[in-house]
Amino acid sequence: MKHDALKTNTLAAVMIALTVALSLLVRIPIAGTNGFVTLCEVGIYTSAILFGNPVGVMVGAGSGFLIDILAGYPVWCLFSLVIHGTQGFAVAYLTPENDKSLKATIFPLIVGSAIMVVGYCLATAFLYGWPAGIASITSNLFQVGFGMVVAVLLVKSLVKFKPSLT
Amino acid sequence: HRLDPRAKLLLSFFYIVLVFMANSLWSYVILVAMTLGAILASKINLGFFLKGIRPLLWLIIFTVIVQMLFSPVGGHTYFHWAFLRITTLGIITAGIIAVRFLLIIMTSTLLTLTTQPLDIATGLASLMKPLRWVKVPVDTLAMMLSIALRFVPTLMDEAVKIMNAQRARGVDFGEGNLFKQAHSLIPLMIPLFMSAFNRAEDLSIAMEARGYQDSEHRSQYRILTWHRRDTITWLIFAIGFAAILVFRRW
Amino acid sequence: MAITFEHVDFTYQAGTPMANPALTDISFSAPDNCFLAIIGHTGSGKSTLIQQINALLKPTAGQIKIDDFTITPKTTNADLKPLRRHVGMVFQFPESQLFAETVRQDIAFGPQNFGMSEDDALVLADKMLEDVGLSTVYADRSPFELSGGQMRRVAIAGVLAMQPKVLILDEPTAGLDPQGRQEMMSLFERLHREQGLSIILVTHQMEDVAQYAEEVAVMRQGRLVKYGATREIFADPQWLTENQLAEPIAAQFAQNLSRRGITWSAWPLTAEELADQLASQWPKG
Amino acid sequence: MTFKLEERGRRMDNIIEVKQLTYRYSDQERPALSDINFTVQPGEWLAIVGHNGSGKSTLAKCLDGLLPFSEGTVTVGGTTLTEETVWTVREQIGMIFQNPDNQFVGATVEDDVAFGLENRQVPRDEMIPRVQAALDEVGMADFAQRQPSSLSGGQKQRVALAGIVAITPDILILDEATSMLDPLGRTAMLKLVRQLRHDQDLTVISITHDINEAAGADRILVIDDGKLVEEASPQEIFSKGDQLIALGLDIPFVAKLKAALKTRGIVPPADYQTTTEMEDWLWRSLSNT
Repeated sequence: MKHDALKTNTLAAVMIALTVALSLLVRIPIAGTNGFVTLCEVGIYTSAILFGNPVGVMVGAGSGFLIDILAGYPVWCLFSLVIHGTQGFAVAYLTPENDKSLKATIFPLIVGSAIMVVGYCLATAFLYGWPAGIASITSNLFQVGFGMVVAVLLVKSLVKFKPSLT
Repeated sequence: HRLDPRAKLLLSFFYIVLVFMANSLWSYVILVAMTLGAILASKINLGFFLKGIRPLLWLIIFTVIVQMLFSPVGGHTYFHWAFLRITTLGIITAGIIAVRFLLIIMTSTLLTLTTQPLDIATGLASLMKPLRWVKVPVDTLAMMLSIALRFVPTLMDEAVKIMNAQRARGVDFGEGNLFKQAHSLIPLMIPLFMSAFNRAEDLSIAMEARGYQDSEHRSQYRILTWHRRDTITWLIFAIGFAAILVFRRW
Repeated sequence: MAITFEHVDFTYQAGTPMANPALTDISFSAPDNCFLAIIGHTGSGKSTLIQQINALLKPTAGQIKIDDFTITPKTTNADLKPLRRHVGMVFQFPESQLFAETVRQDIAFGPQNFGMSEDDALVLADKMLEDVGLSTVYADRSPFELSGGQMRRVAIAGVLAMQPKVLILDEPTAGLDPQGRQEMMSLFERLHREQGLSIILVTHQMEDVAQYAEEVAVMRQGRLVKYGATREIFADPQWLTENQLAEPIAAQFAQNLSRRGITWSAWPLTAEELADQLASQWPKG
Repeated sequence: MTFKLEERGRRMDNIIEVKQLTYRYSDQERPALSDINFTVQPGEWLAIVGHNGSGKSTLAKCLDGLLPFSEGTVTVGGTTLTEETVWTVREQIGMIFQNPDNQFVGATVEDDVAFGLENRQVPRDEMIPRVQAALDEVGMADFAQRQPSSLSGGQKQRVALAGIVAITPDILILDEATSMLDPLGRTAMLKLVRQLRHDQDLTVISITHDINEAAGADRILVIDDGKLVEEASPQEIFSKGDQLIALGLDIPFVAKLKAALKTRGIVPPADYQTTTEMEDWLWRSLSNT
């Protein structure tokens, strides 16, 4: 009477919803610029580290897609689906299953962040030319950096509360 | 604008390709005409479109200026200093980029205002159906997207509630440097994640109790119907596409 | 702390096309050390009203005075921190705000945000845990290992640890079993009586209102339609029915008996009061 | 002990039989349920009470095969619950859970009502009238296109009921389904359940703390610490007065009043249970002077 696939799928769906909700709700301005940081990476990284794949890739792709649709950038939704999906997949794939410590997750997080920054740089350059692509790098670096810090802090606590997660 | 969401999704993807392919004056005239035509057909107040442009204004200006300063050699040179120069060709390229920005923003706004997110998700799932042949669980993904959409407002409400509770306990959200802000988010994020895990667990039990086995063996209540207006819009776009290819400078 | 509302209006998303008036012209004055119940249907503005008292929402017009503090539409967040320390807020299902690694750390979180040293806060946390009726053996546990009822007590201890003078409770017994409800209500009653805490209780439980509240505010569609002593509010059964508010069962019972000709010196609101009056009229022998 | 159905002489086979059911959560030493035995007759309304953590909800989940118990048997409508028969058993049971938010699957009201039908692969042409009829039945037809976030908790639970009406099960299990609702929502929901039970010949099992909900039942089971400790009619259970709190129920007003009178030296007769009976007695006693 077990139904593990359903559990995984509902978990991924709710984590997508959480990532989207946080991204739409919390926007932290970056001092000195008129850009802002969203919490999209926090949801993707935390889900990917805690639950591995397929949750990681689903949360990345699903939330990337839905955020763009809900926030008013539908033209971007397919790019985001691919970029965030790859990002989530990479972090989930590279994180060891039974070690969620900072040491074990820092490399996956850096790879995931690089994928996101480079991915959006290329997509922006494709649409608007290379100056716009390069301009995207700074704000995206803030975004992934912030996401990594919060995700690491969060994972540290969540692992303790739900020993079953690891 | 009551097009089938599948038509809209395909068109918007197609549109990006078009914007990318267009590189001559005439091709842009056609694109702008098509976009304006779509906007007029939607009968939406132009103010909304201007609102969509505002947040990206600085990025557009920055891109245009940089694009101009790093002009390629071509046409008349107006200004030259070290490796910076402004040329006719550069101005044209910058102009094209600015137009691209405006077109894409307008199309985005148009889509957002005329389509329910749920329809876009259903549309995406429907378009992905051929992927079934390569064993992609398309129906499961569609179901998940729909559940995710359904939970977004619920979790937003909950996030606001927890933020208020922690604010009442003296947390200052949105103050201090980025690291401080990251720290202040923890009392919000931990309860929110824990609650999301519980919701997912409850939801899977409820779905099972309601007879859900897997997404492949189900009938569909919500279906999309392809109308004649979808075909007509497609034809218009196809003609536009052909025209742009003709006027494109190869 | 005495609380005074003067012509308070509140509109969600004021100035946008989605503006949605939630409170209209609210004026009342609750004395220091009060036990005030706020009743009314879901959506009548109760929750919005209490969030004004610790300025999580600021009025769009009018002002609120809480002792020396005055909240106006122009009050800035920096001015509000001292106020929030004095007005403790227990939200609905407050167990959803727990986050720290141990129960003790969670309770100590609020006081530390308001400038208490970590050591002092942790000592205080143990005391608060006992105050809400939990043994200190729970202090080192993770809050997520506790039962729902215990989690709620920890959350309440976390608010009490800020040593507020006013405690706002938004349906604090929702979802608890009857025993849990009873224990929770007697906890608040004790805090009110022994520590002189002002209590503002939002509830649907008329029996609790009848038993504990000294004053009642009745909300309807964002307006304060009645404010007065508990007995006054329940004295008019017809008005209550018109406003779709239930009477306490004792009052309904007394009302049925009065139709048969039994008279009451004061309207009984609880089984105890009813029994008192019956006993005084009881035929001797 | 007598039950209404037996009195009427239309005794039928039990619709649910639970024998020696024991369930243990994998991370806990003590069983959450131990050696539970009971039966339910068709058309009966059975209330299961007990304080929080007593194992009531675990029991409900076991009946629907949502938790894999290792010892004992559960038979529903003649089918013994096993891994192979679980879907046949679930066909017969509609379940409503405590939190209205966590069981709403569809993105709109009508999608949610259709969810159970989709799972049963009902053709679309047949689904449309059934969804409509179910929404009519619970009075939510005007809300068909609405999204769950715009509904109150009570409305969400009514949509959940519509989802169950649409699949026409024999048994309805309410797992503290009214505990998160306000009094109006709760009354409306109970009224609706009574009506549905009547219209559709449902057997109802309600797990509850609410005294009004329990009062409507034909029979009450009391669970404490994972064990079935009592099985009786509401009248018998409610006569327990103060002890009810320990069982996870409120004390009925009449019992409270009797206790209060006793402390004042007035001793009411033990057998008066309803408010009307109590009223009559008080009036007679007072007017005899």
